[in-house]
Amino acid sequence: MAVSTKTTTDEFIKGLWKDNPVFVQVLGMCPALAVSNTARNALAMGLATAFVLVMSNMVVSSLRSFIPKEVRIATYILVIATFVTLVDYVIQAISLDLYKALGAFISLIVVNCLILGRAEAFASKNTIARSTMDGLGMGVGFAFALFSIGAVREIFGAGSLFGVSLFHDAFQDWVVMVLPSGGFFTLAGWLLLFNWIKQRKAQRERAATLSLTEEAAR
Amino acid sequence: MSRALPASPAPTSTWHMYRAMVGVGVCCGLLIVGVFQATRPVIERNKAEALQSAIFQVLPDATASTTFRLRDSGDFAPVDGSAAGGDGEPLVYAGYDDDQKLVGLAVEAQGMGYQDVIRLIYGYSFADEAIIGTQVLESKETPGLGDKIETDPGFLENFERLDVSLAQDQSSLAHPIVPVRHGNKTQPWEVDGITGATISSEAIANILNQSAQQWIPRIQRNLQDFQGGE
Amino acid sequence: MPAPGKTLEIRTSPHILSGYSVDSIMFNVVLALLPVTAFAIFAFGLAGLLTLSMALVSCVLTEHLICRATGKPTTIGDWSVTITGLLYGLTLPPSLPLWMVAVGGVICVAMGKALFGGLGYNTFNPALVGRAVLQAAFPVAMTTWIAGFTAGRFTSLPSSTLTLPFTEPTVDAVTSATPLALWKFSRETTAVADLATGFTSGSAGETSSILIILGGLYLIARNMMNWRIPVSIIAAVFVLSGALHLVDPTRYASPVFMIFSGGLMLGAMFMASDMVGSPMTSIGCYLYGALIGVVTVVIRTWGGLPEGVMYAILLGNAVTPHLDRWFRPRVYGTATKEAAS
Amino acid sequence: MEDGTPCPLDTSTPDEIIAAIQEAGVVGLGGAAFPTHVKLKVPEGKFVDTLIINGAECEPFLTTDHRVMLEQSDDIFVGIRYLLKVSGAEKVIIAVEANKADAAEHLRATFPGDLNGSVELLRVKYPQGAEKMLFAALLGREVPSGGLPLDIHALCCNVATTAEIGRLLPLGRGIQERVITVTGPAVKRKGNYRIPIGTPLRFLLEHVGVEEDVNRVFLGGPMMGGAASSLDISITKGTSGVTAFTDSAAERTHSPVYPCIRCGYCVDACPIFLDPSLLGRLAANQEFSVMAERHNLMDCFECGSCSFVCPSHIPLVQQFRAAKAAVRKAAAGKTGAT
Amino acid sequence: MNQESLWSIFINASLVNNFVLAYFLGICPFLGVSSKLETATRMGGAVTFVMLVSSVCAFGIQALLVAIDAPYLKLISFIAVIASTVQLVEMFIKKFSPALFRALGIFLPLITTNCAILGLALFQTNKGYGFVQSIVYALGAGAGFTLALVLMAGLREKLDLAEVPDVTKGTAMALMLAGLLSVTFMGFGGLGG
Repeated sequence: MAVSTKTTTDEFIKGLWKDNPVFVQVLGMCPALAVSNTARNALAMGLATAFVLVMSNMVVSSLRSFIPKEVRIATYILVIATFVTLVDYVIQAISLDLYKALGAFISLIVVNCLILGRAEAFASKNTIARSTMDGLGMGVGFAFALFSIGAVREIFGAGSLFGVSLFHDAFQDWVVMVLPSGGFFTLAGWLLLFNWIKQRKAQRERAATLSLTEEAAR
Repeated sequence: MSRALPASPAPTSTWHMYRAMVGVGVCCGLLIVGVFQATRPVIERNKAEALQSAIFQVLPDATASTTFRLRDSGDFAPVDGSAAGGDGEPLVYAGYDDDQKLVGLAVEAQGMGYQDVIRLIYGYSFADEAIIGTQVLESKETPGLGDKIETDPGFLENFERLDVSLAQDQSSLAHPIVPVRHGNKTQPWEVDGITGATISSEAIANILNQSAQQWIPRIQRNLQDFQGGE
Repeated sequence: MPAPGKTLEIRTSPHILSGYSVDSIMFNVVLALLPVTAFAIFAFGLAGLLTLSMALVSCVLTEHLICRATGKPTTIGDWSVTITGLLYGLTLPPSLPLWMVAVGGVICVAMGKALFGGLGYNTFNPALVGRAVLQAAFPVAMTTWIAGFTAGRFTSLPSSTLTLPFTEPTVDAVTSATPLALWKFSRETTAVADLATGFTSGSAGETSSILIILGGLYLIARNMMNWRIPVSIIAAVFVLSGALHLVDPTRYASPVFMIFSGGLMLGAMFMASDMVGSPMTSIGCYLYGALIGVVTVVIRTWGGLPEGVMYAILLGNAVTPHLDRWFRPRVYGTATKEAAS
Repeated sequence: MEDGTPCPLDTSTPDEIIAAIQEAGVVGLGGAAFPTHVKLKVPEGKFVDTLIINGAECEPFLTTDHRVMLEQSDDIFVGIRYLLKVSGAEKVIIAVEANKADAAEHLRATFPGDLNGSVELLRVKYPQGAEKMLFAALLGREVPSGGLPLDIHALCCNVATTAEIGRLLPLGRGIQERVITVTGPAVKRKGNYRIPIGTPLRFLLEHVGVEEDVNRVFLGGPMMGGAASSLDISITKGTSGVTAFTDSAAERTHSPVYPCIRCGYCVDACPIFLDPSLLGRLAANQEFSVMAERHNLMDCFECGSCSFVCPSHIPLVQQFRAAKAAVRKAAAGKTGAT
Repeated sequence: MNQESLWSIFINASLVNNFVLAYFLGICPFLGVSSKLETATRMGGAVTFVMLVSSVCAFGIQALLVAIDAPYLKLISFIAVIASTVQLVEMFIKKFSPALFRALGIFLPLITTNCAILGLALFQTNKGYGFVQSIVYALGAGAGFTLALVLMAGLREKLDLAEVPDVTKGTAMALMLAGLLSVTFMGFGGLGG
C-alpha cells in the first residue's frame, strides 16, 4: 500500500501543508471559527484541539486491536470526550480569562469532525508512531491555520497581535473582522488565496508540459 | 495494511464488546476524576480571586468580603467561602474595610443587552445610598461600539455615585434609575448614555434598575445581618 | 435590386429586437439618480461632492482593474458599476473619511459583484454589500452625521473627511442626529415637510424623498423598473406602521414619518428594485416588497438600530431565489399547479 | 387549367371531404404548412365542439389574413361549412384582432344567418395568432402540456386555409397560388400579393422592387420567419410573407450580448408562462434534460418573444431550439437503443 | 434561574445569535448540504427535531448531574446521550414512519457529530434555562439553523448557473455568502431585548 512507503515524517509534513485540515480540506471549522477573533484565543483553541487530536490518535491506535468494530465509534467518542474534559479543566486552571473567552467552545472540540475523522480514518488502521505523527501534523496544521485566521482578524479588528498594539493609537479598528462575519470573510479570503496559488501552480505546470512536448516535437 | 482489525466476518462476542467499552470507560473515568481533583483547588482559587477582585473593584474601600445567601425567610445568612457560586443561588457579597466596618455590598445582576445577556456586578454603598461602582463580568456587545460600556470613561463616571436611595415606604427606589441621552444627565439617578451605543448603555441602566429595585429594599431591611463582619 | 452574387446574411429568428438594452436601462437609472445626487451635493457641499466622487471613482476603478486582472474586456461601459458607485455614495454619511469611502467602494465591487461572476450574478445588491460591511467595520463613523445646509459647506470640510488612511476620524463637535435616531432614542418627530424635501440630516442621498420619487417615476414611466416593488414596500411599511401607530401613537411613529424618513425611499426606489437581486414574477415582487417593508418596520420599531432598510433589502435579496421558485407562474397547459421542483 | 372532381358540400361525406382536401393539397397557410387533412381527422372517441377560424395574423408585419377576410369572406363561409361538416363541431368562432375592426365588421355583416357562431375581437398582442393562445383567449381552455387541441375539443384553422378550402373544393381544384405579404424596410412597394406557388424569390422581389443594400430576407415574418439563404429559392405553400431588411434596419440586432440581469421582461413576455431567463441560464450550462423535465422546455413554441424583449440580447429562443433538438435526439437515441 | 422571556429566547436563538451565522455551529453540514434546497430543508428539519429531543435529554441529565454533584461528567454524558438518542430516534422513525425515515434517514447519523446539537445542550445549561425555556431555545435554534440553511441553498442553487470565477468556486464562495448573510442578520441585533 502507498501508506507503507511513507516515513513517519511524511505523515507529519502532510498535515502542515498538502492536506492542511483547514485550508485544503476545510474540516473541523465548526467549533473553532467562533473563537478565532484574536490570535491568543485562536492559538489556544488550535493547541487544545491539537492536543486532543494527538492524544486520541495515540490512544485509538494503541487500542485498535482491542476494540471491536461494532463499538468503535462509541469508544472513540468516549476517548475524545475524556481528553476534551481534561483540556477544559486544565485551561480553567491556567487562566480563567482565557476560559471565559473560549467558553463552551472548548467542550465543542468533542464534535470537531477532524478528530473523529482522523481517529476513524487513520489511527484505527496505523501504528502508534505513525498515528501520533499524523495527529501531530494535522494538529499543528490546524493550530497554524486557526492562528492565521485569528491573527488576521486581530490585526485588522483591533490593530494588535496577542494583545500588543501594532499601530499608532489612532488606528481605526475594522470591527467587522472580530464579528462573526469577519470570521467567514477571513477564512474565505485564505481559501481564495490558496485556490489562487493552486491555480497558478497548475497553470505553470501545464505551461511547462506544453513547452516540453513542443521541444520533443522539434 | 499489514495489521488490520480482526478480520473475522463473524460478529464480535458480546463479552468482547462489554470488555472494551467498560475497560475504556473505566480508564476514562479515572482520568477525568483524577484531573478534576487535581485542578479543582486551582480553579476555585482562580474563581475566588476573580470574584474578590471584582468585589474590590466595585467597592473601592473594601479590603475583605463575605458572601451572603438570601434565605427563604427573606433575611441573609453568611455562607462559607467554599460553597460559593452554586447555581441559581441568590448571593450578595458584603465588603468590609480594614476596621471590619461594613462599607457596602456587591450584587450581581444580568439582563439582555444588544447581542446577548450582559452580566455585571455593582457595589452599593450604605453611606451614600448609591451605586459606587460597576464591573461587567460577561458581555458580547459589539466590539468598538457596545463594549464601550466597559471602557468609556464618561459612561463609567455615572456609577461613581448613582443615587438609589429608597422611597418613604422603604419598598422601592425613590427614583428609578433612568437612561438619558448623552449629555442630558441632570439628576443623580440618571444614567448618561453613550453616543452610538445607546442600546447597550440603556441596557446597563435597565439591568441596574431592575436589580436595585429588587435588592436594595431587601438589603436595607436586613441591614443588621451584614453587621459585625468576620 | 442586389447583384445576383450578393450574399444574404443568415440569422435565426427573431430578426427584430425591442429597443431595450442593458446599457440603455442602466444609463437611464443613472439619469434618474442625477437629481438626487445633485441635491446631495447641494445639501452637503464639498463633503457631499468628495464623498460621492470618491465612491464613484473607487467602484468604477475597482471594476476596471478586476476586469484587467482577469483578462476580460472592461465592463464599465455597461453603466452598472456607475449605478453601484452612485447608490453606494448616496447611502453614506457625507462626513465619512474618504479612505473609508474608498475601502467600501472596493468591497462593493470586489465582494459584492466580481466574486460571484460579475453583472447579473451579484445576488446581493453590491452597493448595499459595501455599505453593510462598512457599517459593520466602522460602526461609529458610519453613524456620525453632519447637518446639511450649513453656511460654509462649499468652502470648508468636516474635519473627519480628510482623515489619514487607516486612522480613526476625529468626530466633529457639530454632529446631528437623523430623524430616525431622534425618534428611536428620544421620541422626537421631525416635520414631514422637512423629510420630504430633504432639509434634515442623514446619508448623502436619502434625505430628499421628492427627488427620489421623481427619479423612480421616470424609470417606471420608461418601463425600466418594476413598479410593484417600491409600491409594495411602501404599502407594507405604511400599513404595518399605521396599525401600530393607531395602537399607541406615543410609542410607534406615524406611518407618514416612517415612509419619508431614513433610507426607505431611496432603498425602495433604487436598491430593492435592482433587477438582479429582485424576483422576476409579479407575485414574487409583491411578496418581496412586503417582506422588505415588514422587516424594515420590525427593525426600526423593536430592533437595536434606528434604521433597517439596508438589512431588509439584503434579506430580500437572499430570499429572492425562493420567491422565484415558489411563485413561478403556472405554465400554459399544466392543469394543476406544479409542485415546486 | 383543368378542374378535378368537385366535392359538393351537401352530398359529400366527411371522409370524402377530407380526401378532397388532401387531393387539393391544402395545408395550413398561416405559416406552419401542416397538412390540413391530417389535422381534420378526428379519431374515434374524440369529438370537437368548437371550430375556431384564426384571423389573427401570426406575426407582426404580415397582413395576409386581413386581406383574405376583407376580400374572400364568401369563400371563408363556404370553407367553414365544409370544416363544420368534417369536424362535427357545433359552432364556429372567427377570431380577429382588434386593430382589424373593418374586417370583423365585414365578416359580421356577411355572416350567414343559418351558421351557429360569431366573430370575436381579440387584443392585439404577439403571438395572439398561435393556436394555443386563441383557445385560451376565446374558450378559456388550455391545450394540455404535450397534448393536442382535440384534447380540449377544439379545432383551429387559419382564415386563408378556410378560404382556400371554400374556393377550391366546389371546383375540385388543387392549390396553385397563395396570398403573401411582401414587406420590410427594404421593400419599395409593400403589399399583399397573390403569388403562384413556386415563384422564385428573386422574381417576386424584382416585381415589388427592393433597395440596393438589401441584406436579409426572411420567408415569413420577422419573429419566426426563416432566413432565406439565397434569392433563388421558391415561394412555397407555407410562405405567408416575405420580409426584406437593409443593413441599416438590421443594426439593432448586432448589439453586444450582456449577461442576464434578471429584468424579468422575458417572463412577462412569454405567452405560455415559461421562465426563459432560467431556461437560458440552464441552456448556457448545457442542462438540457433539466430544462425539459423540470421547466417545460418542450412546451415552448418558439414565438421568439423572449429574444425580442431581452435587453441583454441573449439569443434565448435560438438556444431553446437547439436544446429541444438535443432533447429530441436524446429521446430518439434512447428509444432506438431499447 | 434565568428570567428571559420565551419570545426573547426564540428570537435570540433564531435570528440575533443564529447558531450558524453568529456562533459558527454546524458549519460542516451548512457547507455540505446547502447546495441543494431539498436536502437543505430536510437537514434543517432533522436537526430541529434532534435538537428538540436532545435539549430535553440534556435538561434531564443536567438535573441529575447537579443532584449527584458530578459536573465533570457533563461533557461525556451529553455526547453519549446525544449519540444514543439519535440512534434511538433513527430506529424509532425507521419502524414507525418509513416515509419520514426516507426523508431524514441519511442525515441522522451525520447529526450525531453536529456541533450545533451539543452546542445547544451546553449553552442551555450554561444559561441556566428551565424546561420550557430549553424547549423554546431548541426550537429557536432549529428554526434559525433551517433558515440559514435554506437561504444559503437558494443562493447557491442560483449561483450554480452563474459564471463564477474559478478561484471562488466551492467552499470559498459558500463562506463568502455565509459572511454576507451574517452581516445581513446583524440587522436583527437588539430585537430580542
